[in-house]
Amino acid sequence: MVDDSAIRALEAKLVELRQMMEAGNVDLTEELAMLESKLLKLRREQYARMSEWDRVKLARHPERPRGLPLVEAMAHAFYELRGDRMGGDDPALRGGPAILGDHRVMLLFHHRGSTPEEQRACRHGMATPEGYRKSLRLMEIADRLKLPVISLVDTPGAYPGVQSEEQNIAGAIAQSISRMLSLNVPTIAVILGEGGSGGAIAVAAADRVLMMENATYSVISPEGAAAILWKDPSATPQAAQALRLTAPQLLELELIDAIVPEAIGGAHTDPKRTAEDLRATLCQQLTTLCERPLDELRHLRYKRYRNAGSARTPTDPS
Amino acid sequence: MVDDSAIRALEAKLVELRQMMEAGNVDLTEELAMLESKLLKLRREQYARMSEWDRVKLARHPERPRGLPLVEAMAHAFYELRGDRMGGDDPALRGGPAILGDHRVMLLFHHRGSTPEEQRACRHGMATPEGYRKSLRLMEIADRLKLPVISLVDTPGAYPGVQSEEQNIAGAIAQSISRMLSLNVPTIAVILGEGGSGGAIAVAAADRVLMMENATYSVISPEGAAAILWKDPSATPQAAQALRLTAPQLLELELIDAIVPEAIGGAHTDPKRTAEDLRATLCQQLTTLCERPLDELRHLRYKRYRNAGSARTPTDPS
Amino acid sequence: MPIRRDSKGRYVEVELRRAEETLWLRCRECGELVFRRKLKETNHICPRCGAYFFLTAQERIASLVDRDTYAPIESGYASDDPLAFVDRRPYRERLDEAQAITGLNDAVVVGRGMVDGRPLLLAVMDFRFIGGSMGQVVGEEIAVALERAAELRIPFVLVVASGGARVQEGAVSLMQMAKTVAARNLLAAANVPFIAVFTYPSTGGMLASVASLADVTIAELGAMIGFAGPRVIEQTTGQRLPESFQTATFALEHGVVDQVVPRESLRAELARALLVLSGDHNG
Amino acid sequence: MPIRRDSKGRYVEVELRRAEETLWLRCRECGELVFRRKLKETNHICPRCGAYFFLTAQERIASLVDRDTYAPIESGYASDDPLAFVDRRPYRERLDEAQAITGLNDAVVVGRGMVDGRPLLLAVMDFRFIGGSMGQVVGEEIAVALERAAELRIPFVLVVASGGARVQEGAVSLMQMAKTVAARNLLAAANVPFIAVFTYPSTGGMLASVASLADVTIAELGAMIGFAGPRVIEQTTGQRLPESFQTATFALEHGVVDQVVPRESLRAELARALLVLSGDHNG
Ligand SMILES: [Zn+2]
Ligand SMILES: [Zn+2]
Repeated sequence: MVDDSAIRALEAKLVELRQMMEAGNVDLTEELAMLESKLLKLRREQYARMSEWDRVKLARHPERPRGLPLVEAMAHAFYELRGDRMGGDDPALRGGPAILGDHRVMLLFHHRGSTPEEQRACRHGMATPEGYRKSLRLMEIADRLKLPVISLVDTPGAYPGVQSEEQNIAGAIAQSISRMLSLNVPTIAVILGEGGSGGAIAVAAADRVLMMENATYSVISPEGAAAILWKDPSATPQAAQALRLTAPQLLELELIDAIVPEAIGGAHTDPKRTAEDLRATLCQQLTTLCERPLDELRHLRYKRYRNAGSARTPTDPS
Repeated sequence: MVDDSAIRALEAKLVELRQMMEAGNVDLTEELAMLESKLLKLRREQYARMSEWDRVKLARHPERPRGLPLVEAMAHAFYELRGDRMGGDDPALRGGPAILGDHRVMLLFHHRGSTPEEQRACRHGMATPEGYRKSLRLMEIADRLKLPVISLVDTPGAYPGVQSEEQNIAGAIAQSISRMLSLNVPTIAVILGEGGSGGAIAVAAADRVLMMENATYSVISPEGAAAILWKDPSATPQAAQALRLTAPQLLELELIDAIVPEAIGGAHTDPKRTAEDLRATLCQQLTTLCERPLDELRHLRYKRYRNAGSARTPTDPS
Repeated sequence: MPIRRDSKGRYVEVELRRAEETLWLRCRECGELVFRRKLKETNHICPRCGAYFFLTAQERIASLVDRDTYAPIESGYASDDPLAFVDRRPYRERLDEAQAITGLNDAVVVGRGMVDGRPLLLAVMDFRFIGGSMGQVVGEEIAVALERAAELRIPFVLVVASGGARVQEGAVSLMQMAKTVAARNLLAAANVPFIAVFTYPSTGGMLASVASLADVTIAELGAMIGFAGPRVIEQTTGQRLPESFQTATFALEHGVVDQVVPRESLRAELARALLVLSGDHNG
Repeated sequence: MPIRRDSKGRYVEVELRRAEETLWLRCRECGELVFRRKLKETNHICPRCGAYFFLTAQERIASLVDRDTYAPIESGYASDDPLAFVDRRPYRERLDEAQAITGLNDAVVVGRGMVDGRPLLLAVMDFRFIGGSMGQVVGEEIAVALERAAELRIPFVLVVASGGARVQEGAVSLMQMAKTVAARNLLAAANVPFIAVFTYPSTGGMLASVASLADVTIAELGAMIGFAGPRVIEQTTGQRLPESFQTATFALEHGVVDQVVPRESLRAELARALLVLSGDHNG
């Protein structure tokens, strides 16, 4: 993370002054207000100075609001559906119908787990073919029951394992993208933490793609890019920069639609507000999307992905 | 099989007389013609006297035309598609696009294998979830490419195994029935040999259901029924009779549409004719079905299965 | 069939019994004699050992549906005995006996009701009626219920307690798989939710047709869920079956059901699912 | 990447080479120096040891399509370098070099042609161009080809030779997965057949998008077919990989491809598939 010794020192000072005041000796109201404003300024500055690699670390922050706890904080009701109906259930990619404000929706979300055992079971949010086939099943239900689909993307990528290959993970991802694009309901994807490669786009080919302010979205991890292109693990921060994987950069590239602001310091500093803000944003987007005729929605969706990241100028092939 | 000692004796006599005539000693043309006509009569009589259990044995006859060899004899071109795209391929349930006369179709068929090794690999025609998920994939392609679906049903039933249960064979069968009923193309099923229970209906819920003259179609095998209901394996022929599993009986029950005649003695006595007759019958049915508007076809299909085997008279529940 | 068990949720087989006539029931698990009226209060769970008693369709309905909201839908059909089937006994006799014992026309009861104030179309099977097997009447009743749910646009809930197809109706019973699936496709096309509840047992042709096509599947703890009978599998394959084979937990692990719940939570679980699914009637 | 092998069908890596300038090529498998023109006759199979030489897109097209029937469709797009990406070298330089070596604007060549008298829309990848990776131009060209095939209602054939996504285009390359899948959905909605041919290698983002959605998939013997690289899998999981891992045979056994054929049979195989699939132009 960014060097925050100055901030930490100021925070300690604040605690000290508050204790003095509570002890009743002196009125330090003015001094406290000044210090607090100073602290906020420092935080803002530091936050603005964050490198791409700092963002990656924030996106991966162990306390970042995500997965099931975020869903439970955000939804009024959530009924989890499990299993691909073909042999397994993946705890790393979850979902089910839910109520969000006034909207009934189908939620899909990656889950990384809190305890070490849970994290192992969820493979830190790397989903398997079972996960993507479950999400396919849930999309099918959403289409049938006219539930808009909302996906919360937070994965280092699809799980690379022998069994994943045996069960055709590539095909499962392709089917998931295809079905999401053909849904007869509005769709919203939120890149919540890490949006890692095929494992992310599998559930992110939506009508609206939002990104949390400190989320990242990339075709490869900075570590992977450093290893492959730089042949040097120490080039990871440099790779993070080159990949243009932050929300502002992706907005500039017109690959996402909007950024959901986080609390100063990152979403984990205020999980409650994160859940509330995200719910409010989603409900607002849903209201807008649900007003659109379905034909128009599907037409715009096709155009969006047909044109996404296109080369702008035809040049003569040499 | 039926007692055919009289027939065998007559056959031997015929061979003898032919040899004599070929040796050039005498003209036996008249005698030969009489004997041949007598033999035919005997065969007809015996064929007509067959019990239900005899039919079961004919349906299971090791030389009965079926599976890949029948398809190759019947189709002008056949391109086999393999795999469920999820982890496996089942050699017991196969299929692919084919050309049948003037019609392009999607074929689905059970395959039992000829050699002992192949029979083991095909589990004697008992398909697994992988097989039914492949057939689902092929139906999807058929729907997309507007190929009528023709299934040749010949299975003792779906494979009962631990892995079948782990991979949700019940769900795979249910999905297969459901997709077949919702297809936007005409569908024909032919009960070719054994039509065994859920494993058969999975690919037999068609617009037209034909049965080979000596095929059987039942919810349980006679052996199974004898074991469960009679608690006595020797009751098997009796169970075969009680189950009303022959083509004429099922036609009478209005569960099938037509019977495809076989050569006297059974389809295996003339495999070439079997293939030709079946192709001709299918092409004729296809021509009729393809003339119908799709809406009408789907409406009739719903009505057909909605009313299949219904109780005829409402009675007061006591 | 041998009952394999989840660690909790043990079903005990009880004798076929007439719905209203026995005052006391003996728990086959612990031997306790339990007063029938008492069982209603405990969700038909043995107060001494916690074993699950089999529920009649009516008992199941009463345990799930809001008081005084249930209205039966009666088709009035009874089996034709389409094959005039006779094994060691005529099927006709078995039907008469089952009808006499259960007071039902066949193995399923269909009606409307509310759960937590949300309306639903309900089809509940009764295992006492020839093992809850699916013949022409079960197929017909479930199809009627699905069509009614599609028409009224209210969720359909199927409570499964079925050994599979009605063997005595031969290929006629096989057709019920296609019939119920056709009716379910109609419901799906009408965008109406479908919830299946799997109890002991949920097997064979019932599982391989309409029951597996529910949007949401909830297993009661102790349910048996599978296509083929354990004995058939052992005989055909020579495989030894895993300890938890075809239990509710096994089904959950293999992606076949969404939730496994103890009997006492089933009603609340259903209410939770209906809350998020039944939009039109959302409070 | 290490080449895992089917028992037959060994690919040999050859140096990046300009399409028309080398007269002799050395087989890395057996050391034989082979006259280029000779290779054309042998389907680019080493006449001495049977190893498969990598094919350029043009060579692949020539090996599949009826003589004089091929007409290129040129989009004229070249990569924008949307991220202005620089690792140890600027991406711009890599692009210029690849364009100079291959004479192509990017890693795919699109055109119309006939196979055995049946028309098809063809997109063939060229592994020499930055490992056949999919960036904005590959995505665009494949989408154009799919749209054209949908419009003309003639079958689409994609010959894959791709290491995956174009890393240097970051999330832009990721979007190509959605783009090509969207265009494939359009083709599917137009009821037009789609055949994919997997060669060495068919991996990563290309496999996890449009390529996996073909109606028919044919693997060339010796192909490598998989999502994640073997090294990544070993490092992430610590698993030892099976000997046949990600080979064409492995893909066949796991239900991922319909057929595996040696290179010399590929054209006939394609003709066989087109015969049954392309009804409108059926002889
Ligand atoms: Zn007890
Ligand atoms: Zn060589």
